[in-house]
Amino acid sequence: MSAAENPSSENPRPTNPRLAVSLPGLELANPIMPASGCFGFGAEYAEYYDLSVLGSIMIKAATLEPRRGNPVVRVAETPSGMLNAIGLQNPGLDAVMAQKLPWLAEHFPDLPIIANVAGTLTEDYVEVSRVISTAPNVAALEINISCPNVKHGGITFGTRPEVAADLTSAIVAVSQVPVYVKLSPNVTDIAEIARAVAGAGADGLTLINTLTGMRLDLRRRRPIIANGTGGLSGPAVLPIALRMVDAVTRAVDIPVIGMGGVSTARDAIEMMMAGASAVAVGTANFTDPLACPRIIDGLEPLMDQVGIPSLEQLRAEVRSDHRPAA
Amino acid sequence: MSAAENPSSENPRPTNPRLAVSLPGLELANPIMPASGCFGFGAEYAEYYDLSVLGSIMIKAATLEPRRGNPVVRVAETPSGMLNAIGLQNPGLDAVMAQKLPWLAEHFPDLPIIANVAGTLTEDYVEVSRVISTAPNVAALEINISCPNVKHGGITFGTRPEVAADLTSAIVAVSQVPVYVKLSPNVTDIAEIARAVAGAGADGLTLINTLTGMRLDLRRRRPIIANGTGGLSGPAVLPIALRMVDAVTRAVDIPVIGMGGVSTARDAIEMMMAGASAVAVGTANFTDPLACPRIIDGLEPLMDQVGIPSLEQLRAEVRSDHRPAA
Amino acid sequence: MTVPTSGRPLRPGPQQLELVASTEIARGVFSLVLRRSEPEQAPAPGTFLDLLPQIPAVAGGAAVLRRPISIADCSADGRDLTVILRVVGAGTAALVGQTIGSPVDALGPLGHGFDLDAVEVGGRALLVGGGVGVPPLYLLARRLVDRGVSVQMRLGFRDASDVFYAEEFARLGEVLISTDDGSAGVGGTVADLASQPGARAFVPDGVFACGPLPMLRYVQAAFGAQVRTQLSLEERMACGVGACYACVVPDAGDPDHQHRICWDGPVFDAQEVVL
Amino acid sequence: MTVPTSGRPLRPGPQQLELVASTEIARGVFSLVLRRSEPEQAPAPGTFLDLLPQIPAVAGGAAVLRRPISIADCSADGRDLTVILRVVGAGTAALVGQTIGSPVDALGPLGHGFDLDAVEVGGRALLVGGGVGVPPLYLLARRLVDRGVSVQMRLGFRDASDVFYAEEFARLGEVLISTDDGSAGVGGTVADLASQPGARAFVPDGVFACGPLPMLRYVQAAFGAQVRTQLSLEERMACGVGACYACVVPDAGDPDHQHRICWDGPVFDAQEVVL
Ligand SMILES: Cc1cc2nc3c(=O)[nH]c(=O)nc-3n(C[C@H](O)[C@H](O)[C@H](O)COP(=O)(O)OP(=O)(O)OC[C@H]3O[C@@H](n4cnc5c(N)ncnc54)[C@H](O)[C@@H]3O)c2cc1C
Ligand SMILES: Cc1cc2nc3c(=O)[nH]c(=O)nc-3n(C[C@H](O)[C@H](O)[C@H](O)COP(=O)(O)OP(=O)(O)OC[C@H]3O[C@@H](n4cnc5c(N)ncnc54)[C@H](O)[C@@H]3O)c2cc1C
Ligand SMILES: Cc1cc2nc3c(=O)[nH]c(=O)nc-3n(C[C@H](O)[C@H](O)[C@H](O)COP(=O)(O)O)c2cc1C
Ligand SMILES: Cc1cc2nc3c(=O)[nH]c(=O)nc-3n(C[C@H](O)[C@H](O)[C@H](O)COP(=O)(O)O)c2cc1C
Ligand code: FES
Ligand code: FES
Repeated sequence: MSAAENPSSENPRPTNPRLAVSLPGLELANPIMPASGCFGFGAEYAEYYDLSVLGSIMIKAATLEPRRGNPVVRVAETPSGMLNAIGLQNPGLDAVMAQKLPWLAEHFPDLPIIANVAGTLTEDYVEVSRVISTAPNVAALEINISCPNVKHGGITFGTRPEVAADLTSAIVAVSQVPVYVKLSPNVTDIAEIARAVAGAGADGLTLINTLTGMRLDLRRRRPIIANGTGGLSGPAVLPIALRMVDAVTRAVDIPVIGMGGVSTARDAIEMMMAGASAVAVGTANFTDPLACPRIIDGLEPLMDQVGIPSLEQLRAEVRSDHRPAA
Repeated sequence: MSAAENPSSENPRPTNPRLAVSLPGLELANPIMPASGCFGFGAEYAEYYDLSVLGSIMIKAATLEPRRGNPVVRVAETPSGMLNAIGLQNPGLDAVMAQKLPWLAEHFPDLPIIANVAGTLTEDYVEVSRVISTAPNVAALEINISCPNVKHGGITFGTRPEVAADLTSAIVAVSQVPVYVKLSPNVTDIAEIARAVAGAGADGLTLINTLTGMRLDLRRRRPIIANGTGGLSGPAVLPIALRMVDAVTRAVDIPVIGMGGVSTARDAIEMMMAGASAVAVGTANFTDPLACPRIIDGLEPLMDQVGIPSLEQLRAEVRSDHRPAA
Repeated sequence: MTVPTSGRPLRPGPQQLELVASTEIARGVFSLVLRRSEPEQAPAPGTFLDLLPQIPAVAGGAAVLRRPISIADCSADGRDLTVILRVVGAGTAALVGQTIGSPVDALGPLGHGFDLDAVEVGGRALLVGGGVGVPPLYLLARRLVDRGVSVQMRLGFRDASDVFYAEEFARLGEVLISTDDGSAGVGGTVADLASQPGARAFVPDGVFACGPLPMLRYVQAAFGAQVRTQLSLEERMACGVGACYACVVPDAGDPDHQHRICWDGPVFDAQEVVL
Repeated sequence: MTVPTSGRPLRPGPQQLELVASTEIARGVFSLVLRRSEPEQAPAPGTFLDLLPQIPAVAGGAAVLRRPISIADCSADGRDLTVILRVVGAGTAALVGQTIGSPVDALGPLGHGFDLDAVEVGGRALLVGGGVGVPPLYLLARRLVDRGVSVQMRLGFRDASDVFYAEEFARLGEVLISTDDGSAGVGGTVADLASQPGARAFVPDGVFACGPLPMLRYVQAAFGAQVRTQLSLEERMACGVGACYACVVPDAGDPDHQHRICWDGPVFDAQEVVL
């Protein structure tokens, strides 16, 4: 349903039972949502289309204090992908609570928001989670555990099962809304991390975050990205994301929001066939600002073509195949 | 130097000091070689150009017994990449020794060959390595440690440092030629594996092997590849390969042959700038059968453009930057 | 060394062919005419081009694998090659959507085609095709007729809107058509055409087939033991030139061996392969 | 909701513009004319298009990021947009290599352009450009002259083979040219042009600049404190629409804040930014 077809503001989110998805904390009109960091806090893309057509928005990571982020160059292109090292630039928790979330609530009152949470200490994560989960339009949290943990010598929370589990339970204890933990793909066994996080009480998982990559500038003989390495995203990572969503949904019972390289309705359906209950779209927004509505509009025609009565039925079918290991 | 420009068979491998690379066991006229599994045993591409223009050839994996490989479908396309699950189809060690290697020796007598070795038991690897290292044109071995190890419950040799190290030292003990170990990228910390393998006596490393991925067929609702998952290769993985080559060459002192997504001379120079001493080309051969000579021809013009006097000098420059951690 | 180890001249690498015509000849099926830069030897029927599409980012991004597409026809001077392709995914969509005059990156002709000598001059050849297995049979039929062989075509399609080249084939010999839904020709598959009077009257000296696996299995079973039967096979390919072992089919003669469809085929004798 | 939250009409998404002309106007520098499907409002000088190139697999594969390219000129009916681009990598190479008549995927015009009101009617505007920073100054010069502002251009290039649009600019005002090697105009950079008689005689009421960072720093230092000076900045971009925070430049007024070049710029007042 594109903005043009839905000019009525009285009933901005008519539910289409074929596309609706029900997840902990989230009653989604459709499974498509922009991925965190790829859509700011919505205002810029609201110039391009009515955001109320979206299933949800995963807003940009909030940290306790404002962050200026990394020096430029922050992005580099790769074949069918990109590297980024934005460095979590954000206006800080207070500004997100006072301006960004109220702006979304005012303009898109029925749109459930997923708040992405980042930090470098467990305490930061817990405090941001506690506060942001009280915002009226925040329906769920997404915990970005790919940040380096200063207490554990800079290794990322997301690469050690026990560290990830401890962080999860600390956040679950304070959050007013369901907690989704966002997994890093830079690990030998993602299912192991998924099991640890699920065991610690996460309501759901989101994956994949970016893969670590590098590009070099031949003339300057050093990395293009000022930070050295950056996170790889975009269509290039789609097959890795699909494999990991498949592996994780076979390993745990909690729902997964899948992401990584989705740029067409075909990719989104494929992600759900791999086990995802809903699908986030990141880099594709940059190639095409109308990527999300284009994908949403493409779902039903494709479902007709390949014989999927409804996404709930697809999920049930996939779930019966994806039997978690005992 | 393209085949057309070098019709003389009297001096088939004139050495160009700008491009020459000297590595344990390998005196390469230039740094470019086809990657294992992407070039068979050379005969097919010999219909397209004179293989003596290559630096070397990494021939298809040999196992002790012939293998039929996996059922079809064995490949699937991904954005800027592909998945494969060929399943090590090969005629077995005896046929490689009796036919494939002699054919190469007959037609390309000066071309040093790197023999790729695979197996499922340590004993298989050791036996193949012992025998194949005696072939007159085999200048080095490349040990594919990404195969599942039946003794260790199916985990791949390449994901556990101690398992990888044990395999390496067993092979080094029997090989007549230098041993390069091929690392898997499907790990949390590739530098850790590299250190273990270097410590066990490997003469060099090659990386990266393929990343595990999946694609699904929307109509049949199951993976396209009959095997379920497949190995991702092609331009999509280039930034991951560069990051890993950078990380590994900072961690160990032995030379690295870099691969993963290289399809242009630019990519090859970038790989060497990340720390690789030579560069293998896999999937690009499928897009363009003349990929390797095209890349070789492109090296010198690009070196002129970006001011690289010779590859040896580039290596020295990069090596002084890449100081292995103490 | 200017000739490869095989002793034949070196094969050409990818060429940029000019797209000179693109026509929708059935629903979602396009005929493209691709012009080589100069007249060249006409390709053998049953060989294929391996085309590299330029897929836009919003349609899923870059292709690194070529698309194998059979050569359906060839101009008298050998310069213009016709291919007929059905849009099934992003690659075929990109190919048929190219601007006239723009270059199409093509490798080939590749593979080993049909053996025309299988049917003697004056003999009868039966050509069985299904869907986008039909195109290579057109160049084959032309060449057989040129040789003085009489041909009968049995062609299967999904429905009437799917049928193409019926008239072109009719100029060369008898054409029997089946459609799944009976909206054109006989309802059913090409197997159901065997009971037609025209078919029963035509006892072939050789059979040539290209199409979906069930159809090839039928042809293999129905004719393979009686008469020389050649089948053109399909499989997902990567290299297209025999190097990667993606496109294998088991060898009927040796359980340890598998043929490569791109290199040893795509045309095989029905008795060589296990389908 | 048919208008966005800003109250303005919704912005259009990517459009397929028709490539109607492509000309090499200096060594490796091409002017492309891109035709919109219908006449539209003329873009503001200093705004840019974000073009998505189709990079062939053998040149490194698919682009998912667009290429920001300034609008250099615009036809009277607003339909034809001229961009001038230097081939520096695979994306620009693919764009200039497209077949005439083929579609170019373009987003925009994007960004905030130069403020023409900075110079009063009858006043004097100095336009300083370097390399591929020169193109947006052409549409700017045309618009300023239309307004009744007199313009002087100081343009820096690498060498004589690199110079473009000198005659076109000369129709609008005085043009001073520098080249690094002195092979055209004055040897040195645009800074070295300041001592030329023509330059010393021209006291600007406003300065407009676009070019490499060292040039912008010079302009900022030389003019920023005296006269309203506008700088068009460049940075690697991802979204091009302000959402990803790739393209930031520090805010001179607030150490905690960074401007987004694609969204708040690319044109900034010299005093707003830390270069
Ligand atoms: C020897 C041979 C000859 C062929 N001749 C014709 C022809 O004349 N006309 C025609 O319409 N089609 C023909 N095909 C099938 C054609 O290759 C596929 O329809 C085409 O590759 C699909 O590409 P796509 O990008 O549109 O589809 P996608 O499904 O998006 O393609 C994804 C990948 O799968 C591969 N693939 C998908 N379907 C097939 C298939 N059926 N066979 C092989 N690879 C496939 C593609 O090449 C690509 O690598 C032939 C196939 C072979 C092997
Ligand atoms: C606002 C703005 C206006 C511009 N206007 C023009 C113009 O009118 N004419 C012109 O020739 N160039 C202009 N540029 C520079 C132009 O965007 C780059 O030269 C182009 O993106 C290079 O693409 P490529 O694929 O050829 O090079 P590659 O180096 O292969 O590109 C790789 C990636 O880096 C990015 N990139 C590389 N160089 C630059 C750069 N200098 N600025 C921004 N991104 C870069 C590319 O967009 C791409 O994402 C402008 C840049 C900006 C930011
Ligand atoms: C520019 C950019 C910024 C990102 N910022 C964040 C972030 O702040 N928090 C987070 O959890 N993920 C962040 N991500 C990761 C994405 O949310 C997503 O997991 C990843 O990009 C894979 O999806 P894609 O391939 O569709 O882009 C960012 C990605 C990009 C490209
Ligand atoms: C079809 C195919 C078969 C391969 N077979 C082998 C193999 O037998 N042994 C091995 O070590 N690597 C094998 N590889 C991995 C490649 O050698 C290489 O490491 C990988 O493809 C990354 O390089 P690329 O991106 O240039 O293809 C294979 C890759 C492909 C695509
Ligand atoms: S496609 Fe590689 S062997 Fe046939
Ligand atoms: S490019 Fe995304 S904010 Fe400017």
